[in-house]
Amino acid sequence: MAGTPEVASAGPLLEMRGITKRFPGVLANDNVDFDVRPGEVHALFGENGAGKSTLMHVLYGIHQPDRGTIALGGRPVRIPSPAAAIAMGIGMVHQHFMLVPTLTVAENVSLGLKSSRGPLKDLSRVAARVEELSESYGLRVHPSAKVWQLSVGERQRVEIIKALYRESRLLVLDEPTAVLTPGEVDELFAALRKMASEGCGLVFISHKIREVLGLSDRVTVLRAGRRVATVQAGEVSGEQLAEMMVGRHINREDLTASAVPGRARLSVKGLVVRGDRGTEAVRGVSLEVRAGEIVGIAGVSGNGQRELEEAIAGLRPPAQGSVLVDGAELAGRPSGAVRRAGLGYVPEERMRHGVVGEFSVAENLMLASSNDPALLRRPGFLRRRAVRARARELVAAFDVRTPSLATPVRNLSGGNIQKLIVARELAAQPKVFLVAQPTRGIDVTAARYIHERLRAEAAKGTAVLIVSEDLDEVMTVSTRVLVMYEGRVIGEADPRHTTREAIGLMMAGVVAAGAEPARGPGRELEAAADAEVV
Amino acid sequence: MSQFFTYAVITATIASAVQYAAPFLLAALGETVGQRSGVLNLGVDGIMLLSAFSCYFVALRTGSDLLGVVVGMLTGAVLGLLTAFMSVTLRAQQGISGIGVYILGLGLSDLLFVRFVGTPLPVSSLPNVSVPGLSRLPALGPMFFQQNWLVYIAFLLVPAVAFFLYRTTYGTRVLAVGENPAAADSVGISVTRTRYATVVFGCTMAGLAGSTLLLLDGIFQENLTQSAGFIAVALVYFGAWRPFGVMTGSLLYGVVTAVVLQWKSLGIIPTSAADLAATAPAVITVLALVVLAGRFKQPSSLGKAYVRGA
Amino acid sequence: MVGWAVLPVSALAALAIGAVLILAFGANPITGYRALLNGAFGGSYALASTAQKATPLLLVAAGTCVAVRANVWNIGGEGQIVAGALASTATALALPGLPGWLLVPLVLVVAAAGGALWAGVAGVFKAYFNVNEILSTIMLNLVAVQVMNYLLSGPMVNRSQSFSVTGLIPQTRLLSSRSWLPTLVPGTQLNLGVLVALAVAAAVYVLLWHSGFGFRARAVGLSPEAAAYAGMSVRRTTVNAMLLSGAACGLAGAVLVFGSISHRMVTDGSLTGFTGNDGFNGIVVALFGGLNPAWSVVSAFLFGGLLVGGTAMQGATGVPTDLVTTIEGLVVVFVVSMDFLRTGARLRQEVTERGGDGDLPARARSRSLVLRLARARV
Amino acid sequence: TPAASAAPVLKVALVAPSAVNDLAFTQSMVAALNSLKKAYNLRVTISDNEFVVSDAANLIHQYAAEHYNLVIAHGSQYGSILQQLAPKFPKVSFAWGTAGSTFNQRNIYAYQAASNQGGYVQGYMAGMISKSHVIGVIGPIDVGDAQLYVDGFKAGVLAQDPKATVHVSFTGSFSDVSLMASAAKSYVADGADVLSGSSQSVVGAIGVAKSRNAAWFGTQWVQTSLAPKTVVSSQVYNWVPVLRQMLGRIRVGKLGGETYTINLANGGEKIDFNPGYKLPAKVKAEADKLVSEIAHGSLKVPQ
Ligand SMILES: Nc1ncnc2c1ncn2[C@@H]1O[C@H](COP(=O)(O)OP(=O)(O)OP(=O)(O)O)[C@@H](O)[C@H]1O
Ligand SMILES: Nc1ncnc2c1ncn2[C@@H]1O[C@H](COP(=O)(O)OP(=O)(O)OP(=O)(O)O)[C@@H](O)[C@H]1O
Ligand SMILES: [Mg+2]
Ligand SMILES: [Mg+2]
Repeated sequence: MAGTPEVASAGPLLEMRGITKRFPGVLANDNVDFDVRPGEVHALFGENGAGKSTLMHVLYGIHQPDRGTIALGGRPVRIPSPAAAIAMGIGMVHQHFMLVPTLTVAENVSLGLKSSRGPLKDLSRVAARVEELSESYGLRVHPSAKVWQLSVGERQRVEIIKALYRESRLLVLDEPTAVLTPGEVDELFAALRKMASEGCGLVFISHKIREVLGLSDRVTVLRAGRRVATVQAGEVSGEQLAEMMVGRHINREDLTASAVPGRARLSVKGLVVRGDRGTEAVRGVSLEVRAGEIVGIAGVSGNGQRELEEAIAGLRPPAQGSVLVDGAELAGRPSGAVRRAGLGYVPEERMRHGVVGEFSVAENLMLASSNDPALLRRPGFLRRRAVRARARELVAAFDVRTPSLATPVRNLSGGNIQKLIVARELAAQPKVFLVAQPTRGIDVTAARYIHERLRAEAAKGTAVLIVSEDLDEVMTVSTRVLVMYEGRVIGEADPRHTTREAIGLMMAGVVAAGAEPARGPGRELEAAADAEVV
Repeated sequence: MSQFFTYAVITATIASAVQYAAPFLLAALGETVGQRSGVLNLGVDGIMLLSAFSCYFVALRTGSDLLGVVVGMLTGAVLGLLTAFMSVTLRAQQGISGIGVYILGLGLSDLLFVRFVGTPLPVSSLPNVSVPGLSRLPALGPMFFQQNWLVYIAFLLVPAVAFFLYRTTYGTRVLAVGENPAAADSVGISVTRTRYATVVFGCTMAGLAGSTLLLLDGIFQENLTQSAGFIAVALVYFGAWRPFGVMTGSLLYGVVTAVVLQWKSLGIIPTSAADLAATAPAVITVLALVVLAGRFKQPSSLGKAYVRGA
Repeated sequence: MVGWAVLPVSALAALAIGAVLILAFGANPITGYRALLNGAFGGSYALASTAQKATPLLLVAAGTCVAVRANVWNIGGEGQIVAGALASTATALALPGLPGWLLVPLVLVVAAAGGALWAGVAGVFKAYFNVNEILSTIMLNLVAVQVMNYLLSGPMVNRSQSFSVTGLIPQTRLLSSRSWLPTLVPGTQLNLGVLVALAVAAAVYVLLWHSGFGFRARAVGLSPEAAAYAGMSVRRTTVNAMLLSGAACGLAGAVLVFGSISHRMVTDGSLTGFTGNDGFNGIVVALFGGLNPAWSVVSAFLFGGLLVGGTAMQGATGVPTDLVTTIEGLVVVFVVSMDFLRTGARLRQEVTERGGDGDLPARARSRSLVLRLARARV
Repeated sequence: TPAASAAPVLKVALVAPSAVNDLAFTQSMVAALNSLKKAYNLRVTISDNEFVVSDAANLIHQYAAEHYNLVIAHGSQYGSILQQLAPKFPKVSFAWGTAGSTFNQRNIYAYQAASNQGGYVQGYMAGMISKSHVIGVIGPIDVGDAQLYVDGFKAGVLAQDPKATVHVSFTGSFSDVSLMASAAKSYVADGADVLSGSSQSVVGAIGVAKSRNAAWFGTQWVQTSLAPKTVVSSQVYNWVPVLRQMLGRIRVGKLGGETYTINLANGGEKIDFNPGYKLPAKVKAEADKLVSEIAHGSLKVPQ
């Protein structure tokens, strides 16, 4: 590693002073100071849109700061491009993996670097070095494996090895743990600590207070682009961090009162679904959601949740098994039929699947009802007045903040788009309501609102099934939690009598012997933890 | 000669099949590299037409095939810059911009022909070069080793392009840009420069293809290519973006074309059925696509402009 | 607003380059363009010819609007024109006895069906076998021309050709006068076809922005994923869009036969010999019309004039009509390129609107000429 | 002659499928018109490359509407257009060819070329100079003067050498140069050392003959300039006699109803020998003999 004594001894490894970055309309970073010392882990903490990624993009040469200076090892530098950043020994593990799925690990690791054999690839040499690194840092990967074959955790490791291979002295990790199992998180942290111990400086971005406090030496909190504080991790509590982050006291969202479940409205039996690559992603899932229930499916992404959703919603024909809505068999029916049978569905990827960005608010609100007799006069012509009327109602009823009904949804905020989708889906008065990642990347108030809607819907006797990677959300909203692991439901728990640790274990594939009631200490931390989502 | 009839016909048919395949192969190889980097260039046919004309014009005036080919390739390269500018820098919708270049080439090539040549004088079409030794092999010799030099180049380029894509670091960069431009960008590979390079290469090849097509008949005419450029693009899909796959496709297309044309002119196919027989190459290509298209995944960023900071 | 400025500016730029080319022919651009304008719009006869030339262009353009709005690139207008022409001609040959009020509508319907069928093949290939439609439609063009040559020299040929010295000219019998499209303005070629084209354009407009199907088509065109999640059948919509698009092109084929002077189908062995490249010109017309059937009417008339006037210009200055094709190509190139003026602005704005995170690819796709011109109507 | 130039101007329009300089069908008519300009005080307007039939139709209609005295539709595919238009413009004289019918209309002239005569002569020569006894002849579409030429040529070869192989094919297109070229190639590949062909799409085939040093016989126009060492001779169309008759009648108000034929007898067709080609004297002598026999009717060329 490049933890050369000369650098280690020199003051801060990185010094960013008065960084200001303005995007048209947004002040993403406002006069931010930030520094990293050799051998330390410095966490960046803040709400969605606080400016964490932007600050790091500035450091990595993706964006140029409008004002402010950057110094590396005491020397002031300009960083015009990622290439330059790499050359200066800066590495970055992005929020979204920057890997080429069709290439091998070794090819990805050495991508863009000079080869010892000139124009020819020298993969054997690269592979050897990768073996070495994964050996010494305990990051297990096969150099010759194609990246698309790797699990999310393994891809994460490849990203780190990429940085190590490039001998970065300063490594930035943007939300690296969002997609890892607790076990994988531990391995990752071990590797990071080792790097730090070798004099490398690390920047760690996360929404998870526990990890921030657990891993880092110092924490810098950003809010709305400004630096709120930089504190020693040892000297703050979770609550304090949470409050710094949102700038006011958080009172917890109260847990769902246990509803008296009615008859089963959705029942899935022995469902087997193939993933995009033909492998079995869902391996025999059976579950039941009763009227009035909110069932939450917890699990690390990539364990078959998406395939399960899509199979239920009629977007992916299952290989085996059945899906019944109020007793009607829907397995293998097209999505249109499934909807007509009474399924409401909020997809995971809002912009891509939930709405047509170029369409107006009104058009998006009728997206699923282009055959609805109420909106059509024979033969199939739209009754625009009816369309607008319905849109107006929904926008009001669900408090969708939009300039007008004709505004392209592209221009709405994430929270409002989500509200629009929920409105559209509930307008059809579904018998079963399937919601994926209800509040991912959505601000506090909107998230609250959506959670309340879910509860209200359940109270009306709808069967609600939510799928979320956010354990805290699942535990806050659901009356019953199922945990998915490697395509199976490996455990069930009552959120009011289970610790998140217990469920975390299940998410890692360790089946807990009966969920023990959790009262008293430990709850406090959770209170703070809830603040991350709510 | 009638006892040699079938033998003569077969060898001659295969030989001309190989020859027919050459221009398609050249254009398709170029398009393959471009598409592997994520750029869909539908202007190939227009580029081939303009290069064919410039090659013809130069060959006619200087009497030098070689010079004609060079100028033809230069024409391709220049149009490549235009194409890259539209698709990469201006992020134009690649489907439409391609059609634009096609129509431009279609009109301009004939306009220039009428203006600067007029009377359609033939330039001596390419002489065949026998490969020492090999050309004297029975059957194989006359089929494969008594072709003109452009044909040899076309087929030698297949392993060359494969080697470039799969064995060199530059090739890996091209593949990376085509599959995940953001990732390539994040390790300091310039998506823009990579795509400019591949597109200009692709169009230069289209230029070479146009020149080859021209020199095979030794004469230019309006719409000389008759959609050969589009067929070349189809062959890229047919070959699943792999050089040898593309070669297989081109050969298949060449063989079918040759069989139809030769057997028609030798009266083996009756005139009444000739027109229907002439549909065979297109029909077979489409059906091949139907069978193959589902099987392979195209480069993930194909046809999509890249925007940094995403 | 930058948006609409793009079209006139592109046109002017293209004409400017055209002027240079005219100079290259030692002719005077002013004279050339004056001759062009005169031949296209000077006097009722010219206007009628322009309108007549615009008819198939408008039909193809209307079809292109439907297809491209649904994100299907139908480049097979040429083939579909031929398919429609052959189908309707065969019908007219088979049923010469029918009364005009029945025969004319019949041949039009059959032509639409023929074109739809030809395009539908590509539609099904795309929807169910994932075959790139640009390529399949081009291939089907190549097939169509051979089928035409076969039918016109074989099964459909006029066997009683007293007039030909030897052999048979590859052309059909003179079609029953009951099947002819009635002329609107005596002494000109302007016929019922124009009204049919306008009706089709209007229908396409209504269909796209006032019907459930059109709604689905646009949704699928803008975001297949979202459409699928909303319960639409993307495949079905794709095929439907292709069928409609082909039907419009098929009608163009009928217009070329039953609205022609010779009132029969003739081939010189080439595709263009029959279609006059209308299958491609129609696409240019649609693009220039912002993929909006209403604007396509204007655009079709302009390009119709360009084509008719081009011949007049050739007469006056000796500049070949290829100049017109060249100008068309330039127009397309300029339109897509200048599109960037808006794209760039839009892009920066958008990324601001909602974080660098997440779904930019979706929006990157939505950044094409086509999609930007797709304005929300409800 | 002063008399002629004093005579009123005759407006003549020519609509042709290929280029004025195609060294074939169109050029033969253009040359004839130009040579008569003075004598008949013609004002000639030419639209070439009008292979799109519907566009040609509109042009012909337009010229008629502009009261041209004579509108020549130079292509058999244009016949149906005249059949429709002539009745609408009784004061305009129309002409079309190559074809044999005026549709019994009094303002349509038809003209054709007995190209089988020159074809026969050249075929006979081909038979004499061929060493491989394999000969190929290619046409565009099997109709009109193209078909006549091909038939005559084949008959000529077989008359000279009954055992010779004569490959005959039609490309199916008047314009497709590369189709004709590839036909020529396959004949050369099959041993042909003499080639011939008809229509404006022969240039590619001539190129093939040139580079594979086979001999070429041209028709419709002098094609020597295309390949000075390859072209043996060309049957040249000279439409002057036909035009003279038409124009003369138009002057006296007779606008049609006649069919004219150019042939070796009336000088409308002649064999143009390429001085640059070393043709054995006896072959040339034989050719001249045939020409005069056919001209005097002592030899009937099979149709
Ligand atoms: N969910 C769908 N996805 C795609 N195409 C559809 C869908 N439903 C109907 N269509 C097509 O739309 C056309 C109209 O018929 P359909 O019965 O679907 O709706 P309609 O109410 O009768 O009329 P409209 O389609 O205008 O709503 C038909 O071509 C049909 O194939
Ligand atoms: N490329 C960009 N163009 C315009 N605005 C941007 C861009 N990237 C980020 N922004 C805006 O800057 C602000 C900060 O975004 P940033 O991604 O840094 O937040 P973050 O702290 O990383 O949020 P998250 O926790 O969700 O990752 C947001 O308002 C975002 O909308
Ligand atoms: Mg971020
Ligand atoms: Mg984030």
